[in-house]
Amino acid sequence: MDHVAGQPGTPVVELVGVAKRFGAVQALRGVDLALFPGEVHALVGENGAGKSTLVKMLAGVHRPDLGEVRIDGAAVSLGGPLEARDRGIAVIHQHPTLFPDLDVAENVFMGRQPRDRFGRVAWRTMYREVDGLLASLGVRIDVRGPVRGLAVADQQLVEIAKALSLNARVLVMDEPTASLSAREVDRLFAIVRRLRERGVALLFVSHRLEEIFALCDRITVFRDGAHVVTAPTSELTPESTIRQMVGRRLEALFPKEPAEIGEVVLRVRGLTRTGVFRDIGFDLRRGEILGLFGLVGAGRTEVARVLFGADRVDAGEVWVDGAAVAIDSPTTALRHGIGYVPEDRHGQGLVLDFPIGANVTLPILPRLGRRGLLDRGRERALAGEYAQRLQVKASGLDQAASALSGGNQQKVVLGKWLATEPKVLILDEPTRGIDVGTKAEVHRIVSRLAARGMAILLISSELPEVLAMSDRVLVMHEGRLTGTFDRGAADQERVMVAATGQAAAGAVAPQPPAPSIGGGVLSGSLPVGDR
Amino acid sequence: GHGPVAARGLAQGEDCATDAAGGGSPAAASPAAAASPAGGGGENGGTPPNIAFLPKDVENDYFVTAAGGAEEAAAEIGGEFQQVGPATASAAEQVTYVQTLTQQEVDAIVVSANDPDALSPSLQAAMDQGIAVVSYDSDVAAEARMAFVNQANSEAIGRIQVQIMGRLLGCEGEIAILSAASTATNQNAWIEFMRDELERPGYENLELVTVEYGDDDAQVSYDTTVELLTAYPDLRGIISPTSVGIAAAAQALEAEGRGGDVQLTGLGLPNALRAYVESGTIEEFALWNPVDLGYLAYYTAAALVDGTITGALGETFEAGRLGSYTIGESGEVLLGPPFVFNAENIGEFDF
Amino acid sequence: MSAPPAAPVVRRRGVAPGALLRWEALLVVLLLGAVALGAATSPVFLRGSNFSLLASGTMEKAIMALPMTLVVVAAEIDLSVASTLGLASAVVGVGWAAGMPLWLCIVAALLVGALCGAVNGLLVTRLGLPSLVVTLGTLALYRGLASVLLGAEAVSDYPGWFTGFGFGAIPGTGVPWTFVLFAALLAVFLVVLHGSWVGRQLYAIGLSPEAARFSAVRVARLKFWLFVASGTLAALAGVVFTARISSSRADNAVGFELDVVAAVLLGGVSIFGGRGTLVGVVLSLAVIATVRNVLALNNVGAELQNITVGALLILSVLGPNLARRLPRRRLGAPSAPGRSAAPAPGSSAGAGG
Amino acid sequence: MTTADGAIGTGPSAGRLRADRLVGLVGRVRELGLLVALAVLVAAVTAREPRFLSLNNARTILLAVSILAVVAVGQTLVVLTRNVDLSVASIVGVTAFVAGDLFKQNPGLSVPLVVALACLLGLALGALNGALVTLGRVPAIVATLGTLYVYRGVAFWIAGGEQITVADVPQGYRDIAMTRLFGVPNPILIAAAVAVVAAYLLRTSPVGRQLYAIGGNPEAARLAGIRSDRLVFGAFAVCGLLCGLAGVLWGSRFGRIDARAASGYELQVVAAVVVGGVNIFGGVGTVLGAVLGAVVLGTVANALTILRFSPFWLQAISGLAILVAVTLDLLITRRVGRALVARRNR
Ligand SMILES: Nc1ncnc2c1ncn2[C@@H]1O[C@H](COP(=O)(O)OP(=O)(O)OP(=O)(O)O)[C@@H](O)[C@H]1O
Ligand SMILES: Nc1ncnc2c1ncn2[C@@H]1O[C@H](COP(=O)(O)OP(=O)(O)OP(=O)(O)O)[C@@H](O)[C@H]1O
Ligand SMILES: [Mg+2]
Ligand SMILES: [Mg+2]
Repeated sequence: MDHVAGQPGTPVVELVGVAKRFGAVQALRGVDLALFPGEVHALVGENGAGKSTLVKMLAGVHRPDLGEVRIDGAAVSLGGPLEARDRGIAVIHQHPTLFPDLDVAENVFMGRQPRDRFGRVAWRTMYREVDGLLASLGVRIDVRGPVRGLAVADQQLVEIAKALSLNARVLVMDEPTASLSAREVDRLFAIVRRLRERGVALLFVSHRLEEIFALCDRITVFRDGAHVVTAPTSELTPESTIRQMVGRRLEALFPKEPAEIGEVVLRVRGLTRTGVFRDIGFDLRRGEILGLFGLVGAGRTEVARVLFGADRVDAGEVWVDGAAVAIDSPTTALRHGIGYVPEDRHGQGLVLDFPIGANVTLPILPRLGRRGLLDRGRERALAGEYAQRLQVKASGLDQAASALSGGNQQKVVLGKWLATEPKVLILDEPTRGIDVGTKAEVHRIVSRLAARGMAILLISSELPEVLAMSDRVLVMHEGRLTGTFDRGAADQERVMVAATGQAAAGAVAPQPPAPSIGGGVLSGSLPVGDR
Repeated sequence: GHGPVAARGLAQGEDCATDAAGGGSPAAASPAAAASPAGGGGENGGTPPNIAFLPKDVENDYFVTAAGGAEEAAAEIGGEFQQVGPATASAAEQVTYVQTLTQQEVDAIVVSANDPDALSPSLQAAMDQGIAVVSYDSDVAAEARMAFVNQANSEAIGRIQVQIMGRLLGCEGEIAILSAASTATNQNAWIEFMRDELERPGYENLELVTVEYGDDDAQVSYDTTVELLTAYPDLRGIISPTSVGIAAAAQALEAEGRGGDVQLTGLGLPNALRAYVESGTIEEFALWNPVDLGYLAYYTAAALVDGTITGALGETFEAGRLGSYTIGESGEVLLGPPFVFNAENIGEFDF
Repeated sequence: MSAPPAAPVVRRRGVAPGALLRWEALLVVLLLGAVALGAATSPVFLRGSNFSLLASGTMEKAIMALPMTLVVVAAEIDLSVASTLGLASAVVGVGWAAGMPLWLCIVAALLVGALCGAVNGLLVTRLGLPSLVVTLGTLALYRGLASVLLGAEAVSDYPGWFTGFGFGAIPGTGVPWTFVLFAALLAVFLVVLHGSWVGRQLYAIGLSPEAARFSAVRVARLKFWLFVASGTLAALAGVVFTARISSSRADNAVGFELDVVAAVLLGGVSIFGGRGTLVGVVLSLAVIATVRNVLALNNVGAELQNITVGALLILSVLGPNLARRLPRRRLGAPSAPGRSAAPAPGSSAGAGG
Repeated sequence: MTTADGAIGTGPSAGRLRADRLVGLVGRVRELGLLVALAVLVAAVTAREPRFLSLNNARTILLAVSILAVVAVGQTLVVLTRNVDLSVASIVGVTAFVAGDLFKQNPGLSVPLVVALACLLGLALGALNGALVTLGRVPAIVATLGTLYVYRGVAFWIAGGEQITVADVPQGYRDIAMTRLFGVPNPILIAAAVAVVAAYLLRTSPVGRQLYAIGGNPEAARLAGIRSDRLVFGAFAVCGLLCGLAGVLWGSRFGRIDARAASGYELQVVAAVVVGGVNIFGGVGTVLGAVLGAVVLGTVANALTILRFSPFWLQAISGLAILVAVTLDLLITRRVGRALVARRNR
């Protein structure tokens, strides 16, 4: 392998020719990777390229089928997470691995709590240390409170504190920034840089290329479980990296097709869920992509859940096609033609153990057969049609959804909702954790759907995506709408100002400009609010 | 030695009851004079009988003891004996056992029913197949068996316990009954007669305050006893017509330091209660000899199998060392009156 | 490469067909083994009348096992079935004793059973309490109500046609009437679980209640009706039981719930939901009934029968597990140790309502 | 490292900190709620029947639940790890019978030896459960449902219809449950000691904390390097040990033992644990709660007798009590939790 100039000495950790197979999936096919002290090493690749598998190997969770792990040049067998930790490897996993009912400090120190001289847990010491750690991350989280109920970002920060507390020689981070806000990301990066100066070797997995180019010294690209290239950041550009990742040239990332915007399909006024969001109102029209931007925790998902009937609302009204509706369950939402692609693919989007086909047809099963019986022929045909249309990469409709890569899983979820032929489709972070190639595909699909007249509410934390894809952008901050921008008027800066709540007073109208479609009943300042 | 059959220790005149007639003391339907020790069946009837006992449950010491008598009889006749049954008293399981025994084509089924009606169809089916059916201890519907070996009639059993309690308390005070499961048929029959006995003149001051159920479970019986003491501070006596209940109640009284203060009587087995009789927690309790019950039931079944009797009124047969018995009303064979155990005589028994 | 539309069938169960076949094959082997043992050790085993005995004694449990299978597939459990049975039996008894026509008593019992199920269902779906806890409470409650209704009484003297139904067989065939009833119910449940969208949704609920809810599956409603079905059929089993032992008592069928759950689990239904088939459960019922029958015919007492059933239950899971583990040990990522009772904590979130 | 120059969490800091403290309280609130319920219950019953509130009756109640409490402590350990042990009653039964049988077969055997053997037997049976669950990967509910039958069957097998009566065991054995210390019966003291030790260890020992971690998130526990299998095995073994101890108390207390001893007890044990606020899905709950749960159930049963309810109502009302307790617990927890979220987001 090509050692890069400027990397002194031996690597702290080295993976040599490691391979890993899960059933039919060859997750890693003999890859090499070396981490040197004092470097931040990026690992990129499409969904399912094998990044997390490699991370788990370093964490002692998986053992390689072939090849070996070397630490300080000597081959070792990492028998379990404990062993990896003892050898100085700390890992922040892609999905938070916390204990919801234990307090924050215990979460950080679980399995290695400080003890007093009787061997008891030294609670005070523990609280003090964790307080210090979180302070260094610039967050205020009560270390005595349970993790349950913390926002996702805070949970991620607890994860980070946990890894930092190990004072490890190697720090592996699998998409640590996926749910962090820009400020938190900045702070994390500052810490990463400090650790680099101290000689820690860092492996950084992310789909956000701008972060990688801002932070990392070297980049390794995986494709389909194989090593493609390792090079200093200076020798690569985002474009070339993407090309290496997907193995082909990429068309436009945000292919927005022009669409004819029609009448209002979904009208929302004064939507309030106490303590979560307040007074949300907007109109969504045929053929329109309405972006909903905000920092993590702004309450966008909550709004979507309410519109989909997954949560109850305390006040507010919703009209579909001009008729007031009460959406009390996802089934009602489905009946009114509202579909929802949730942000939590694994928990909410898919029945992971179901095959692709059964996932696609799950919402429409009652319509498919006659007298309650299943019509397997129709079911297969329909599932096949959508799998085909969305170009799901799979060995067949029988493949379990769990065996698909993240991007393909997302396509299955999309296919599931397209099969219901919705009027309104709510997409919640449809491209989070999805590689660039698939992302472009998803964008193209969304764009084409809008062009065919579907009304789309696109929730995303990725500003470029929102700006490029949306006809209009709504911005939320701490549970309130703080801005509405037309496609032309929306630029990065103004949207961010709204999203961080700096625009606070009156700079933007909390309600959309009153469109007088559907009789104009709802124009002007509306009698919205609590009732 | 084997227990005597006559009611010793209870003299007629000591009852609280003041009425002359009354349902009073049990008729002394005692066996005829001792006869030939060898049984009536075996020799004259070809192959030795294969007789199965199906008690309410096979874990109850009472039935285990009775099985000993049956085995003794089997050995005398040269017949086969087996005891099968549910681990806990369950009518439904007994039905299955009856059916299984029917399949196995035993010569006779001797059953103590958990439910008089539950077993009827299956027992009738068994009789249709030519199997002799005898009930003992707890009867089934009359048409579902050929004979019922009654340890002592319900009336006698019920009344004698009240009579003992009356005597122990000098005919006055609050008493409670601690029964087995609320659904136990023979318990309920006895309790009816207890109530009836308490109606008689002379018992005006003996007040039954409650009937509780210990489910034949040591823990439940124990806890219930203790709670009774709190709920009824003036409680003077407890009657527990079940061997599990009386033992648990005795244990509870001793643990609470109320032994002798609150009188306890009922039905129990000498071995299980010996310690309490010796410590004075129980002065007297009643029972018949379960060994003899099993013994007689086996002989009755054997006599039915070899055709000596058919279960008709007035038929007589020999029951080994117990002598000769006569079939009474509706196929009933009465072992004899209950027996009262106390500190003086308990040493003579080992079952 | 994209998925060809004509790809192989959409599997109806959330489980690899191979694993499924293995399980059911295992049960068939067990069944054949038990039959062979019975034929070898008892001259009466293969008689028609013995089948009648074997079948009739197990029908109440079999009837309750049908909805229980669906309940467990949906990652819930109903421990109150035996108590519901007892309560239904008590209702029949009280009604009959009060001079109501028997058919009316039966209808009333079924309604009460449905009501019992509805109470379970409401507590589980409305409040989001774990079904294990709810039905543990109603286990005591319903049994207690039965004993309040009947007290120390037992009601019997049921008409001949009724007890004949519980006890007798179709003339000349040895096939018990109750078996006919069960077979009819089985057919219905087979269609519901394996041939209808409701069944598919139940598997989805069992595997991931959250994902099912977000796929517009009416999780709470389905679960509610599932409990109602369970209660109703438990009541029906109560009627059958009453007929078979021609007696209503407060303690009828105490402890049956564990036998029913054991049969369902031995049938290969995962306690975590989402896996298992009715075919497996029926096979498991047959295995248990046959094994008990063979042992009973050989005069093996109930205690050893219970040991056998318990051991079968453990071995049926342990055996395949050990076999699978031997070659796969190295793969790491073993399933989380002992996840026990049904679904994950969040599972009842679907009940939000 | 640097100090924070500003909070970037999701909410304003001061309010959040206070709110989070309250969340911490919820854990304690669960037991507090139960205590309040118990107090209300006692007050209501006393109002109708003053005799209910007496030292004597308190002793009666505690004595009646002491064995249940010992087993409930063991069950709590298991349930915390997201498992369940349905075989507890069978273990109690087997050990109670075997202990008595040892005396019966070998009169003159030393009491401490028999007690130790019974506890060891419990430990072994619990360990077998643990092995099935951890090594055999049999779901706990399946494994222990199986051993519920098997252990009980073994008890029947050993007993063969025999009973142990008071006459079979030495006075020294009976004294274990019969003697009192300062007027408090031994079983209560033993149960209290078991509960206190278990509660202390669960709170202060690293292993105790790890049990919570395993139940709270098994996957995360594995990643944290916790040897889950070993601890789950240990929890089952200790539970078995406590069942063995309970078996000794059982035999010593009731005198008469047959193979059915304690059958069906598992449901009461699980009920006590659940009423005590221990989450049946693991990770949440305390020993104190479980013991309180047992006390509440025992108090209800006691109150019904004291209030001279018909015994036929007893079971129905106990069932109702279970449902009411878990429902109240849920509503309280939910309300507090919701208030907190709302506050946090302000
Ligand atoms: N435990 C597992 N069992 C079966 N297949 C697995 C398992 N873990 C990973 N895989 C499969 O291995 C492949 C590589 O997965 P991995 O999680 O390493 O990808 P990744 O590069 O981290 O993707 P992403 O960017 O979506 O996180 C995928 O096809 C995935 O489905
Ligand atoms: N599990 C939870 N428990 C309590 N509160 C929560 C939970 N999840 C989210 N919240 C609160 O709800 C609000 C909005 O939630 P959420 O973080 O999902 O918003 P969002 O704008 O959809 O962000 P994103 O989708 O980027 O995660 C936040 O203030 C958060 O604190
Ligand atoms: Mg990954
Ligand atoms: Mg969101």
